[in-house]
Amino acid sequence: MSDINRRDFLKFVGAGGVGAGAGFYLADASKKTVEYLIPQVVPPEDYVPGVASWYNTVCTQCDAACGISVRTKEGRAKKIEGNANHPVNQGGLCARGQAGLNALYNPDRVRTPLLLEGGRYREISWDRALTELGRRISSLRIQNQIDKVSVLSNTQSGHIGELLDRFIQLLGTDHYAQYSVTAPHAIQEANRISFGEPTLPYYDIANADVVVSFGADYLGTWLSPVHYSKAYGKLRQGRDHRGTTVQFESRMSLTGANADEWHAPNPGSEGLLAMAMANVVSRSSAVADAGAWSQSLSAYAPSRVAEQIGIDADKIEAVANAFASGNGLALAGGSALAGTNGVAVQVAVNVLNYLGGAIGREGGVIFNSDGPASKAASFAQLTEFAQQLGDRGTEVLMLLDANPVYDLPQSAGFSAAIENVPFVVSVNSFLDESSAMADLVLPLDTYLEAWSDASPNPGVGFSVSSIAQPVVQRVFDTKSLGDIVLGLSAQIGSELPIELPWTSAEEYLRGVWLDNYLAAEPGGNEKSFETFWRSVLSAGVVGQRPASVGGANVSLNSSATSGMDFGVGDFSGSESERPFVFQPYESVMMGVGRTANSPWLQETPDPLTSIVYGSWVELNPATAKELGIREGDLLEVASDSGTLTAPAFLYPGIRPDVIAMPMGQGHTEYGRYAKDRGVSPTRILSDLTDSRTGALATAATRVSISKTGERHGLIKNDGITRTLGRQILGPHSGGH
Amino acid sequence: MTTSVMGLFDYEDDFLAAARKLKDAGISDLTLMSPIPLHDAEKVLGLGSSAIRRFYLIGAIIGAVSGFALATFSALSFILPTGGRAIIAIPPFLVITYELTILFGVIATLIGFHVVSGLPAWRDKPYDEQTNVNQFSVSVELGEGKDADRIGQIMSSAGAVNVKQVEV
Amino acid sequence: MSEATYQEPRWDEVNRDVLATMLNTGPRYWWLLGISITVALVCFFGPWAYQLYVGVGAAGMNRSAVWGTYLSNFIFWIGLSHSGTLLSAVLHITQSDWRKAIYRSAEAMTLFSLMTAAFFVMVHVGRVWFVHWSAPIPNEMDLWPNFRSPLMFDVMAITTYLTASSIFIYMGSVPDFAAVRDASTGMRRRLYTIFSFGWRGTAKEWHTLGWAYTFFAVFVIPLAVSVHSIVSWDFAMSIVPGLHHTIFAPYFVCGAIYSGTAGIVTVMFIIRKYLNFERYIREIHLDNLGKLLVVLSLIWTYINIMEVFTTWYGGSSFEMEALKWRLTGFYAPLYWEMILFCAAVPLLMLSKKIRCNWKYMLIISILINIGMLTERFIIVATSLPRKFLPDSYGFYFPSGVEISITIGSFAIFTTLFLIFVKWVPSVSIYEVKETLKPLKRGSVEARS
Amino acid sequence: MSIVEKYKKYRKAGYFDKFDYHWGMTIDLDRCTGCEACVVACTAENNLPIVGEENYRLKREIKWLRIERYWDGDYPDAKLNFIPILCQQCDQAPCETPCPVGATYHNQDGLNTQIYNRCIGTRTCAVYCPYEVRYFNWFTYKWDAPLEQQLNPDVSVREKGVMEKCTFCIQRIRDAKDTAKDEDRRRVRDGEVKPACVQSCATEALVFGDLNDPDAKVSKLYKDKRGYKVLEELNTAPSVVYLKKVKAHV
Amino acid sequence: MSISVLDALQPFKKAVFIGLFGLFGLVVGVWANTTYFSDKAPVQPINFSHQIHAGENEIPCMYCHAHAATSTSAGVPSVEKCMGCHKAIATDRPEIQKLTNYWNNREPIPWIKVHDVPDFVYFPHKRHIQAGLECQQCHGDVQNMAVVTRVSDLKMPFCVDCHTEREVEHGRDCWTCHK
Repeated sequence: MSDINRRDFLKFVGAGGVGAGAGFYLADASKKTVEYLIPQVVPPEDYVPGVASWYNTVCTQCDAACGISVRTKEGRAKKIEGNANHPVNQGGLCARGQAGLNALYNPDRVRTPLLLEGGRYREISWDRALTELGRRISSLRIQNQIDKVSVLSNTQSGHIGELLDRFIQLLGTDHYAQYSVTAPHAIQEANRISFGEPTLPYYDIANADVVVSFGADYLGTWLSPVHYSKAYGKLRQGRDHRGTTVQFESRMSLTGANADEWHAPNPGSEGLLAMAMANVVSRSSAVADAGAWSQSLSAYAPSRVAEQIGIDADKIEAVANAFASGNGLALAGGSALAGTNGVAVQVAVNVLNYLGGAIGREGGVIFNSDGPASKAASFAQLTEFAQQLGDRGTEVLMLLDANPVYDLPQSAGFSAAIENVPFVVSVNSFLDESSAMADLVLPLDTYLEAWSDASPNPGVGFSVSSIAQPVVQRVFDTKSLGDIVLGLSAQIGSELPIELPWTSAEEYLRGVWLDNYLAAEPGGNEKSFETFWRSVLSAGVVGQRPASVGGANVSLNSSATSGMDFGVGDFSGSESERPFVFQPYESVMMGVGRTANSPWLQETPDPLTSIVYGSWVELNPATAKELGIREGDLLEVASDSGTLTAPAFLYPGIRPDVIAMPMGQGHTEYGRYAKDRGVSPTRILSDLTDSRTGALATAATRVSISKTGERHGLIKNDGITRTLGRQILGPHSGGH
Repeated sequence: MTTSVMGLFDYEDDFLAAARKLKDAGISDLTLMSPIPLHDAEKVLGLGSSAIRRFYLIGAIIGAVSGFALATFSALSFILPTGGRAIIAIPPFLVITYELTILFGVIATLIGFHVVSGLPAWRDKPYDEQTNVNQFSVSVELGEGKDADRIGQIMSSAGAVNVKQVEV
Repeated sequence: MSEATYQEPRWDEVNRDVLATMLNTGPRYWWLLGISITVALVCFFGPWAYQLYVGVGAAGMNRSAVWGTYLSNFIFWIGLSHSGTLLSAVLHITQSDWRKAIYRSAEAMTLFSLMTAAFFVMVHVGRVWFVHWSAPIPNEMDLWPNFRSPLMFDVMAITTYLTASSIFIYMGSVPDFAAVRDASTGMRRRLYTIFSFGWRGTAKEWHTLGWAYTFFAVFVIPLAVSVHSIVSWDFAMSIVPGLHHTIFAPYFVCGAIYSGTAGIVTVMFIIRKYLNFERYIREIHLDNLGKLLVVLSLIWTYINIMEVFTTWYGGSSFEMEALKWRLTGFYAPLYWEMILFCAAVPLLMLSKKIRCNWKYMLIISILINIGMLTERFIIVATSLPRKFLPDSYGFYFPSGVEISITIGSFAIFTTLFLIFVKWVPSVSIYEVKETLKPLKRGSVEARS
Repeated sequence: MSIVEKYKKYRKAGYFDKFDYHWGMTIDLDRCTGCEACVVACTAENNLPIVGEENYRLKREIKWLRIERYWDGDYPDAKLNFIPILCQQCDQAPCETPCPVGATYHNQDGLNTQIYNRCIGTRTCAVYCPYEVRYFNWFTYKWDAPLEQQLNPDVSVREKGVMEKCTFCIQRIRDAKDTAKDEDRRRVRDGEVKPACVQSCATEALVFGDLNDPDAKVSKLYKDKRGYKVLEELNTAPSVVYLKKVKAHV
Repeated sequence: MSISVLDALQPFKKAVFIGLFGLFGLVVGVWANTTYFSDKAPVQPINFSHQIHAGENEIPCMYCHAHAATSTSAGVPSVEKCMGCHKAIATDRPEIQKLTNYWNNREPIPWIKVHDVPDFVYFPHKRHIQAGLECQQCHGDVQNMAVVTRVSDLKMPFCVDCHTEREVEHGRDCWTCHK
């Protein structure tokens, strides 16, 4: 290489240098990123990394109180499954129950106590928060103005509920209410009238032959869906002969979709229908006073009332006969009980059950569950409560896990009333509509972090109770309701701390259970209790299914139907200008809105429409055709008490004169997943109530619909929901 | 350092004539250059079928074998059953075989071309640029028993427009 | 320049004219190159980079239509690549002289559309940074590609095709590289010396080249046919209604040659016009290609009719649905546009007047390729979203990124072609000379 | 094993070894109520991402198990049918053969498996699958903290450009096998493994088990006269058998 | 003018040499990095010596890594466990005092992983221990290491080769190790 001079040589060296640099960098870049290995400082007992441990507790996503087992690994909850030993759900669990983890790990949870200062929330310590609140309350107490303290709570069952009641009682304020939007007022009232039992009976669907349901969506949302689903599975294929189900409702619910027969009576005529069936049944009824009944029911011969009901007389006859011949079981719920005549309908159904001999019979209605009479306030009472807030000049309003602003129609007047309360405290896991108006927000544990206990109501035919224990360390700086109550009473001072001597909800709970245990077990002592307590915790439930589920024999008051009007109830709005009956229904995913902040549920298609994210208006294709409405057209739904707009969905399973809408969406707060998504149908409901219970008649509003001209494509899974003659549903399943 | 005599021709027939004459004169190592392939020129040099065919054949065979082998052995190196089909599935493997046969065949032919034609020409050779435009040339490398003048004379007699000695 | 006044170029003129296009290029060329490179960067590589960053979700595909424009464009470009080499090879073997003026640019087209197609594979896959796993490279995991997969057929076929056709075009241009070498100086001369392997045009060299070239031609024909059959199998091997047809392989091959030939016409027009090859590329070429196009369009139409007929005759719910959707669904307008451009319009070329008119032919050839582009799109976009379960029926519409990348791909092709024009004689010098009057006493007079 | 033996053995089509287990499922459409509990269970168990409103609108949801709806007739005789569609774990799976890198294959348990970190995302399998149960990660999806604390450590979180599908909760199968080994059992007991969907089903419509075990509940239901396989005519030999819904009237 | 290819190649000679030198440099660079800046033996927050514990004092591995035989992860001893001994033993050493600080502040010790498998790999320690493997087969002779050093990259071939030669049941099935 003669012709290589110094400059070339430098070039070579330079190239070498650059190459070396590059090589060094490459090798560095290809190295693994540093992974740390963080040990426990002090390992909790039974902690094994890489091995899952299961904790049994109780689900509170709805009021059914299913037992759940939570799988935890490295101290984090990974999966919620039904507790196989729990008689309510026997291992099954609904979508909402599964999504409990979204509540636990929700990014929008309130993480520390928040105090409103200068229009903005400031994070403060628990001590500060409780002192602040305690100070205000005790000062009011000292001034004898304790009735200026108002407490509105979500229904609190179990002993924590009792603790709360006790606390309020000691506090001395009489302005205290609990409520639940789904509380079955009508059923309880009707049962009181018919049988003198103001409770929820046990419906033994599993062993019935013909289940006739008047609007009760027992597979989707009614009372205890998972338990009934288990029963349904048994009814269909779990026994020697397959039971049949019939559904009467104006809008096909999940249960209706699965029923062998689905019929849509005129809205509100379910009472008549039940009576008509009772009329048929009474002819062949085996009950003692059947004769008398067939007399009094003569007015309701199917041929006479079929017109008002809107179902052929012989169809009614057929169903009734089937009901009578086999083990018939009649249920009522949903829109059927949500009219102004709800109680009447349930009474009629009771009559039907009675004449069918379903009362106390296996495969029938069994009155033996020791479920407490409902503490839930009715809509009328709540309106009164809101009224009172102003009238008595409430100084401090405590909202315990309650969200009246969203749950109730504007006509209840809560948002206005809360505005005028000087100091509003909201105890809640999330910043929902009501909490957003509060001056002080106390972050509440989710049910997976708190101690409590529960007995299912409606029961399962025998007495059951279970303890809810924390399954993970608290994710944020939150407290359970029990702890807050106890902490607060300590702050308020005077006799409260003496009366409520416990330092924590857990201690309180153990105390109560110990007392009950010692009362129940003659030879019991602290030691044996310890084992009992642990066994309950590990089993997640106490209470065994007896050999046979007998019912207390209750008989129907002959006067039950006296003075009852079984006719189609009242509706707000004139039929002429508001041609459609508006039926909001409890959404399978969102319930009445408490689970709307779960991303999983937001993204899980609605079982019947496959729609996700947002709300929609269901109307019959025929109606739509008439009005020139296509799917996704933005409709304006107007009632006498308001209007809303939502996209249309053509739903083959709904009466042409009925419009239905799912509840649960349309939050204006409540975290990123729920906020500003869809609309809530409750907003435009009239304030009509059931005269007997004062419960809001959600299905008693008439509306008119009109196209806004805009379109808002629905987000849904379904492409074409016809099989196009393909044998997807099985050979020769036909269908086009 | 060799010298060769090069004659340039305007016309194809002159050029061929010169070539033949030289051949008759017992000069065999002629280099005939033309802007286009001329079969007559090849005839003069007696070029029949080319050795390149063997390359193609060998290449194709190697390709076929290695193609099937590749597919087979890679399938066996990790047994991943798919869709209940055979692990060594002949029909699909034949496609691979087919493609590789052609690939190797083509590459072999390329190699063959270089081997047979003696390209690339590493060092300089007698050449006149006009022969790639519109002239024809015959060039003879001088050695013992080759008289430059005589060769030149034969060329010009055949009608060479220009006879020169080229040193490379 | 009409045939009557046509006067054929002298041999030295051939060199001059052809080399002129390489040795002295005006500013117009550089402008064009600059623009097409910019477009390629902005419309293709930009969006692609974005897509690499966020994920393939940047495109409009979804769970029911997991394949989209990227794949349809891939087929289109592969299709365009046919006929280039294939035609050249066929015509070489059948020794039809009219090939000689046009085959170089045609083969170039093959090469570059293949490269563009290869780009689309990269754009299509979800994790392009692992795409080397689909190449048979020995690795420590001793995991190999799955040669039972139609996609692997593709990988092998396209690699082979790319190699073969690049060698084919290179071999053909070695003597011309020599010509460039002789006409140039300095660095360019050095480069072309290397490119041409020091070619002298000796009888020996010509002889070997001739043999080699013929062999290449012989390989390339079955290869080209196999390549597009295999591309069609990517679809036909699936059981998707509307794709699972035995006729797909011939359908694709014929379609490919069809669009390729049309492409040649377009390219021919441009070269002839902007590189002043009026004297080399002439009505005769247009005429022959026109005839070829008519024949191909007829075959193509026939296959299309057969596809519909067999489906209708078979009458399976799945196939019928797919067909109905294709003929009357959302994309029906595209379908009928395709029929119009690819089946109806070409029939105009039955008249010699139109066939021999550059302007008409340009328009027709472009229309045909638009039609073929949409054909590929329809195949993908109407079948995949509607398979077997009606409830899962979906819909596909390309996103902005996809459209932009589609446009960009044309820019890539143009860029490559412009570079080719600058570096390789776009008309084969020596083979044109073969078609001219031989330099024999009597046949031509001595130069003045 | 010599190359010749190997050749002889692997030349045959079909499965050259009997499946160790042959996991199968039956879905009783007469029990299924379409309540979607299984869908959420699957989401929770397998770290399925939350794709968000816009992606859902584009039909890019990821639900390894979905419930399809088919209407019969019109009002007032409208009838709605539900059918859960999950990967049918076909023994002659059309989706397996076309994968160029062998990221999806049939393992010795009769499972149609997908190796996420081998996938290069050609999406061919999804095209070839007639049941459309393969789902593609169009983006790398994020979980808003602290939601990520719920992620199941036994299932890897998939990155963008990767195909994913129902695995019959293979991580649970694996755990069950581990337990069996720890207890010196060769086989997993019937009912010991329950995929998330099966476990959550309140009506017990879904039954899961080993088809090689003649006494397993699933094997018995497999022979039920109502049983059929979806798109059987495509000869994909699914491992999932559906029990046809009973049509009845009072 | 010359038509020789060699002559034509002359000017490219230097470029080629530059390329070669660059390549050579690259190799050197990679080598240097991997040899002298290797992350095989990271610097730990506390300079813990397995040699003293496992080697000289012959504490069995599973005394500290208690879960190796029963769980997927071997488990790293809790600070409490360390203190169990070091409340009394060698309390004066600076490293032990570091430990004591951690303990007093109730802080975990941020050990750096030496042997680590990617997230998509399912590696149950218990299966391998129960199969009779020695810890050393993957982790090397830890008892002789003052500073723990990675002895095997734990890449796929490492696992598969062992599975193959020990003829592990379904040892070459992807889902045996991947998740």
